Amino acid sequence: MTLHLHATVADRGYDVALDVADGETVALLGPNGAGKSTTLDLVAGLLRPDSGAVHLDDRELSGDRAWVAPHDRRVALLAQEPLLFPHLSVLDNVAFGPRSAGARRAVSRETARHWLAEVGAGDLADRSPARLSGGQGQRVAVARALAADPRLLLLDEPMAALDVAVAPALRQTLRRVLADRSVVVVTHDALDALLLADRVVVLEDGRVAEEGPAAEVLARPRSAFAARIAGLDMLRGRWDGGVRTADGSLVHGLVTGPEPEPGDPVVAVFRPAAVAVYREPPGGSPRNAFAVEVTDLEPLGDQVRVRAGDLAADVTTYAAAELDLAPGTWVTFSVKASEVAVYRT
Amino acid sequence: MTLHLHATVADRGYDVALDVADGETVALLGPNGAGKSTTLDLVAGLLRPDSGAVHLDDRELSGDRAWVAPHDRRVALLAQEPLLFPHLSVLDNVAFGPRSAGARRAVSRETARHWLAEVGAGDLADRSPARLSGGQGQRVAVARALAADPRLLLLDEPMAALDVAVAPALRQTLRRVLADRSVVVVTHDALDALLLADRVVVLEDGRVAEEGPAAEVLARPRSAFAARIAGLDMLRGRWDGGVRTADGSLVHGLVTGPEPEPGDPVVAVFRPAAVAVYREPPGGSPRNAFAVEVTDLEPLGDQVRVRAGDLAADVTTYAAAELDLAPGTWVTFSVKASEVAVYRT
Amino acid sequence: GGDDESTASDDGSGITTLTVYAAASLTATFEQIAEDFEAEHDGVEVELSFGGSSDLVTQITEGAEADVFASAATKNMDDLVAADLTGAEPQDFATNVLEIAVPPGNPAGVKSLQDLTGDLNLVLCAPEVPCGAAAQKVAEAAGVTFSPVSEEQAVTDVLAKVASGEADAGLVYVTDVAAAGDDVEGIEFPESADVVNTYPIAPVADSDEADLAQEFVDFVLGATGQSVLQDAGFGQP
Amino acid sequence: MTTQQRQVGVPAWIYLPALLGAVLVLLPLAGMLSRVDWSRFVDLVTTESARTALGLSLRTSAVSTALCVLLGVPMAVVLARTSFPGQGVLRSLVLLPMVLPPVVGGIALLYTFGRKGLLGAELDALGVQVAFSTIAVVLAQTFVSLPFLVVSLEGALRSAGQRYEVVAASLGASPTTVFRRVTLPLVLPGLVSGATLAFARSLGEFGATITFAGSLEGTTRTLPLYIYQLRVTDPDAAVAMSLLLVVVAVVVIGFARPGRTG
Amino acid sequence: MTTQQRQVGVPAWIYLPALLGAVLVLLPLAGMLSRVDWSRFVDLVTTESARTALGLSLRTSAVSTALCVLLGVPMAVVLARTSFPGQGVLRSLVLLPMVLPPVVGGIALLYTFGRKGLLGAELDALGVQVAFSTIAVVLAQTFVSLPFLVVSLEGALRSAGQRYEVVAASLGASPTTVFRRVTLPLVLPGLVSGATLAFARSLGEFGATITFAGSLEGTTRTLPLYIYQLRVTDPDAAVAMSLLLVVVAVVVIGFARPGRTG
Ligand SMILES: Nc1ncnc2c1ncn2[C@@H]1O[C@H](COP(=O)(O)OP(=O)(O)OP(=O)(O)O)[C@@H](O)[C@H]1O
Ligand SMILES: Nc1ncnc2c1ncn2[C@@H]1O[C@H](COP(=O)(O)OP(=O)(O)OP(=O)(O)O)[C@@H](O)[C@H]1O
Ligand SMILES: [Mg+2]
Ligand SMILES: [Mg+2]
Repeated sequence: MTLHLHATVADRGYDVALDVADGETVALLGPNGAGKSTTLDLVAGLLRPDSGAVHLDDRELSGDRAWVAPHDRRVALLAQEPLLFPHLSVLDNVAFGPRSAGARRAVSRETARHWLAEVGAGDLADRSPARLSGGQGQRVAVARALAADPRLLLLDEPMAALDVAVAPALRQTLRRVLADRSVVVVTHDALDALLLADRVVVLEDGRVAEEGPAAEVLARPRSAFAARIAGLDMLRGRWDGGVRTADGSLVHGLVTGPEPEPGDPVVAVFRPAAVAVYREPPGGSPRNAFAVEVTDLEPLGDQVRVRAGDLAADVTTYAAAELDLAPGTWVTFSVKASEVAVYRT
Repeated sequence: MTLHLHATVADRGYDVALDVADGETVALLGPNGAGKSTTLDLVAGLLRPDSGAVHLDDRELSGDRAWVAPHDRRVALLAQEPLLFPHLSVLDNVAFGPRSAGARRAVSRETARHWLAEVGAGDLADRSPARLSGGQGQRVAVARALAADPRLLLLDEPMAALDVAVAPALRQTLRRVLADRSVVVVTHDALDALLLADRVVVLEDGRVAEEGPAAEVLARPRSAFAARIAGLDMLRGRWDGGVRTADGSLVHGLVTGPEPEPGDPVVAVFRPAAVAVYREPPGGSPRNAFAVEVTDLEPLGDQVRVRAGDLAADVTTYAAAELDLAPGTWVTFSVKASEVAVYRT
Repeated sequence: GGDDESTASDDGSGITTLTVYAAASLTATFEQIAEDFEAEHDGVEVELSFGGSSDLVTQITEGAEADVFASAATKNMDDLVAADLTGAEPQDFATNVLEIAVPPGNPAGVKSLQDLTGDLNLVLCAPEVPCGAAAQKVAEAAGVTFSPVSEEQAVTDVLAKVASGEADAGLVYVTDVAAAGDDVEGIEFPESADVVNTYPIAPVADSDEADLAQEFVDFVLGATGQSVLQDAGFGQP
Repeated sequence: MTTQQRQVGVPAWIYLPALLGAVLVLLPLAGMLSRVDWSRFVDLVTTESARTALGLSLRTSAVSTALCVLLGVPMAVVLARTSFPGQGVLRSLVLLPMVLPPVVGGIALLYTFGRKGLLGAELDALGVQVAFSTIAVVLAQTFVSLPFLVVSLEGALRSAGQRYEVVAASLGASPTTVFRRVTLPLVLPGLVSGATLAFARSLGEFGATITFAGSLEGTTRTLPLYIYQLRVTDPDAAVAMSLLLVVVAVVVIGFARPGRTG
Repeated sequence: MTTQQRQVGVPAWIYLPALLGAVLVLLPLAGMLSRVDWSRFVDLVTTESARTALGLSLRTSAVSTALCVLLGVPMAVVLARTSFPGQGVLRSLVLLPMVLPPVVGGIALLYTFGRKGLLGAELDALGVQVAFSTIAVVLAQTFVSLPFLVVSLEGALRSAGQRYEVVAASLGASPTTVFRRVTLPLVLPGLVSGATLAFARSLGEFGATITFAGSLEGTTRTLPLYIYQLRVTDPDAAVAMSLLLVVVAVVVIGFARPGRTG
């Protein structure tokens, strides 16, 4: 199954091209309202593009003239809301896909039981959806989508509302199940993207901001959002022997990849753990220092993440206490040039 | 505002006592189906307890004879589903609470605009809820609950579906807003619990599994779920000079708190980072070693989290590669007794 | 096979069905007559369909398989004749005159036609229906003008309103007063003789049971039929 | 929202019975049309009496629809949103005017509001005479139409569920506010179709009116009564007036067509 | 689920108009009850003719309700779930039998299926006579009842929205499967109340039946026609039979009361 989508939806400011290779799992990342669910709706046939087309293998699903009805696409969608059929039991909800594909009742129920067990909801089979908790409903919805055995699977935040006790197990299940399928999965979690997806596509404002192999995008992000989700600091600017940011300061680092020309758009990326925090501007070796106002302190295991707008620094709890950090404090973030990766975007 | 709840709901196997002091924020943690939403429903008056009572200050809200209607409780509930009124604009949705409290239209709208801006959804004011993305809807729902200016605020997973770009900002907002209010917040995220809550209550199977100050519970969990959410390893057993687990092995560690009597229920808690992983059982100083089967590998920054059932060990990516770890591999987890905290539960 | 049952034919069980369409005001009398007729004719069952005379004419014109039609007014029978749907010359079999109907006890103290012009709730038939037309003629003959509170579409509606005490008086046929029993009291008035309503009867054309239909017509005109009709207050034509 | 609507088709075969149903309803209208004497049509429907009857019909139907909404919406809410012993029986009883042949309904009204009826003495004491007045027409129409509004609205209320009402209450809205700002707007399509049903039923009401209110031009002779009367003397005019009624109804119903949801 | 139901009250004042409405409907029934001659009641309602009429009414109403469901459900689905030019006009036209005084409806049917009607020649050629047969009764009842089912079901379909249908389609369900396993079950309360309306309307149908089908015992004389006729000869019996109709209706409606939803 290969998917090729290139579509626009005018009133959502959406214009995206997306390809999914046979057996590939693509993770869609992006801020709220970026167009992730819109993409899935277009592929599932719940939305008609204003222009462009959707192809599955060589079949045109949506296009100027073509239109394949949703049920004919063999594309299963796990939407952002669970939307379990209220009049069917949990078991019959999950058996709905197999039944619709023509399987006999007993067989479908067997399939349904299997998938319910996979998502750790085997004991809920006879419940009515109205009597499920939020997370239980989400798990059943995941099972229902998987049981439909589609050629292309679309998952919109499958791990939302799940507790920490089942999340790793379900992630494992998904990883096994999605391995040899074509899948598009929407997530807000870098870990899910890394573990489940071969490739990552980052959407911003209805456009593709960047894409590439999951590990690579998260290790060396080119878009602010990808940096954010990967937990990296990013500064953006033009090449001028270093990265000249909009506010005029120059950030030094090690250039990775092709040497940029002066004026080229470049980014400087570094790990929050590589950032040192000072009350007074330091002298000495680190060549990059930024005066910033602390906006937020977050505990992170035995460390503290110090946020200052888009930048973050990880310091030990001890250091944070000694520095007497609090939101509103002005500090200097300092990072060694050797810890900063610079590359063209 | 102080809340006192002690209630049972027979057909959900629910029996919980919960107190919230004036101005206190309590985080409710627990697995899916533990009874978190049920607790909020009981307090909000959407569910009548089978027995027990709910008091807000000295007023009996629910009880054997007493019953205060939901709208009279001044308790605002942000439910797990956003449920924005489909026939009202986003602005009017948020203005609904103030309007209901008797504010004039213009004033309510002003309030609504304020809260929309707070959650980063100021530009969505004139939209219809049908035209929002999942995360946008969630933010508007949060704004709507905050705008109702209740005496007691109940939030069911307020940060669900939010992207990484707004989550920290919204967390900050909530932190500020919730500071001087009585709040119960349901979350699956340790960070939210730590940052937003004064106290944490862990529910399991409709019962209170443990409670205490947020930092303390997460640092020294007594329940499996709290350990899980805090990202700590936990083994449970009876005191026998060490922790005698169900499978008979003895775990040594440093006893914290009162010395347990033989046979007392105790737990052994340690950080995954303190766990070393070997292909062969090691000799030498660490006195605790467990043969386990790897179930899962998760990248964690520049480390890898090796999961083996309920236990986890953090090793460097390099070490993981060298050990040739994969799900199904049998390895030995080893942890020094000095890294293990043992205490009565 | 609902359509079979309504036809006037031998349905194989040895029973012959004769369908008689009769004006609503003939309900009680024709039920009696039909019973007597059946008693005299073995294997014959008379099906009765009652309705407003004009409705019945419409139905017969639209194909209802009636064998006999008994009308409450000459005009409706004339319509049927004009449509060429009568099997033989219509014959008058009864007459009827108006009477004042008042609720039991006569609360408004009505004694004559002239009393009806006073301040009371008078209900009449609408001028378009036979009893209304008759009432109008009576009024003209007596030189009075009525101001009714309602102009009803059917005698039964007038009767119902009088019987319920809602109306203080109404103008209906003698036979209606008789049929209503204790529910209303009748007050005769001399001017009624000026307006006599005649009831014609005729077999319907193309009847499968033409002979039997004619027999029924004759039976109505005969001694048994006439005595039933007169017991109910009808006059002889 | 034009090309972008969510697209789930209806089964293709469903058009066949739908078409059959439409034909069943439309054919008799065509049959009626085929009998209209077009040359006299305008004259027939604009006579003084016709205009009076039409005006009376429209006025009384509007009033009784308003009454149905005022009384029926609360009834539907109570039936759909509360539960009390005997509710099932009450629901059945409330629906009765629908099954009662209208003439019988008229008799029942007479037995109640008539001079000798249950409330006769009380009403007399108040100096109110209901029968033979326009009030009686409105009463008869309301009596027969009310159940239609109640039933269809109760169905809509149950289908809509209570989720949003729960949210509104938890935001501090009193039951009245919930009712006004959440319940009503959400079931508006159901309310509109219920009111349409009630209006249509009132407009066509005949049996109860003639039995309870009588038939007097300008006071109680509504269009259906007028048509019924014309039928005897001037069938052409009756058909023409029926057609007029149809046109009026199409305009009214078309005007109040159910809105879109979600 | 007894004490634990979600609890959102209805406004207290709403009971007042609801009560008023209930009184308006129930008082006439009480008025009727007050006139029943209880000593003769059982005798009156168990005569041969009464039983025949009741049986015929129940049978024809059941058939026409079935027809209404068969034709009306597809019509409601097409109206609620598709859009095509002229849909608004079609909707209004389909609702027409509701506003047409039943007698006029009967005339229209006669003009269509009668000997001289639109289809008269065709039907004659087929040897079918529709008018004045039991088929005519069913046709008349279906004609007047169909719009009630269509309107209330369309309202329910619109209120329910399409969200679950969309999910079902994306799980591979064909439109037919979606219709059968999702759409229908979800609007079941609406369908039940629609069918109840249709059945009730059929049971009480009088004007169109007497005009189009006539009044022949065992064939076309349904209970309302029988009551109408009794009214002339035996008013007591008419009241008793009306009461019987009421009881039958209460039983039927009570039996088919709308189910609960989420
Ligand atoms: N039905 C709709 N009609 C019009 N615009 C819509 C509709 N649904 C969403 N939008 C808008 O389209 C854009 C993309 O929405 P989409 O639902 O695809 O976002 P998303 O990436 O899934 O976000 P989230 O992470 O919050 O779910 C947003 O600006 C949103 O407001
Ligand atoms: N309406 C209901 N009727 C009966 N049982 C219910 C109902 N809703 C939930 N339950 C059951 O009650 C228990 C508690 O559910 P609750 O919704 O409180 O869980 P929760 O802690 O909020 O879980 P989650 O994290 O998944 O939202 C669960 O076992 C659930 O299946
Ligand atoms: Mg989305
Ligand atoms: Mg929950």
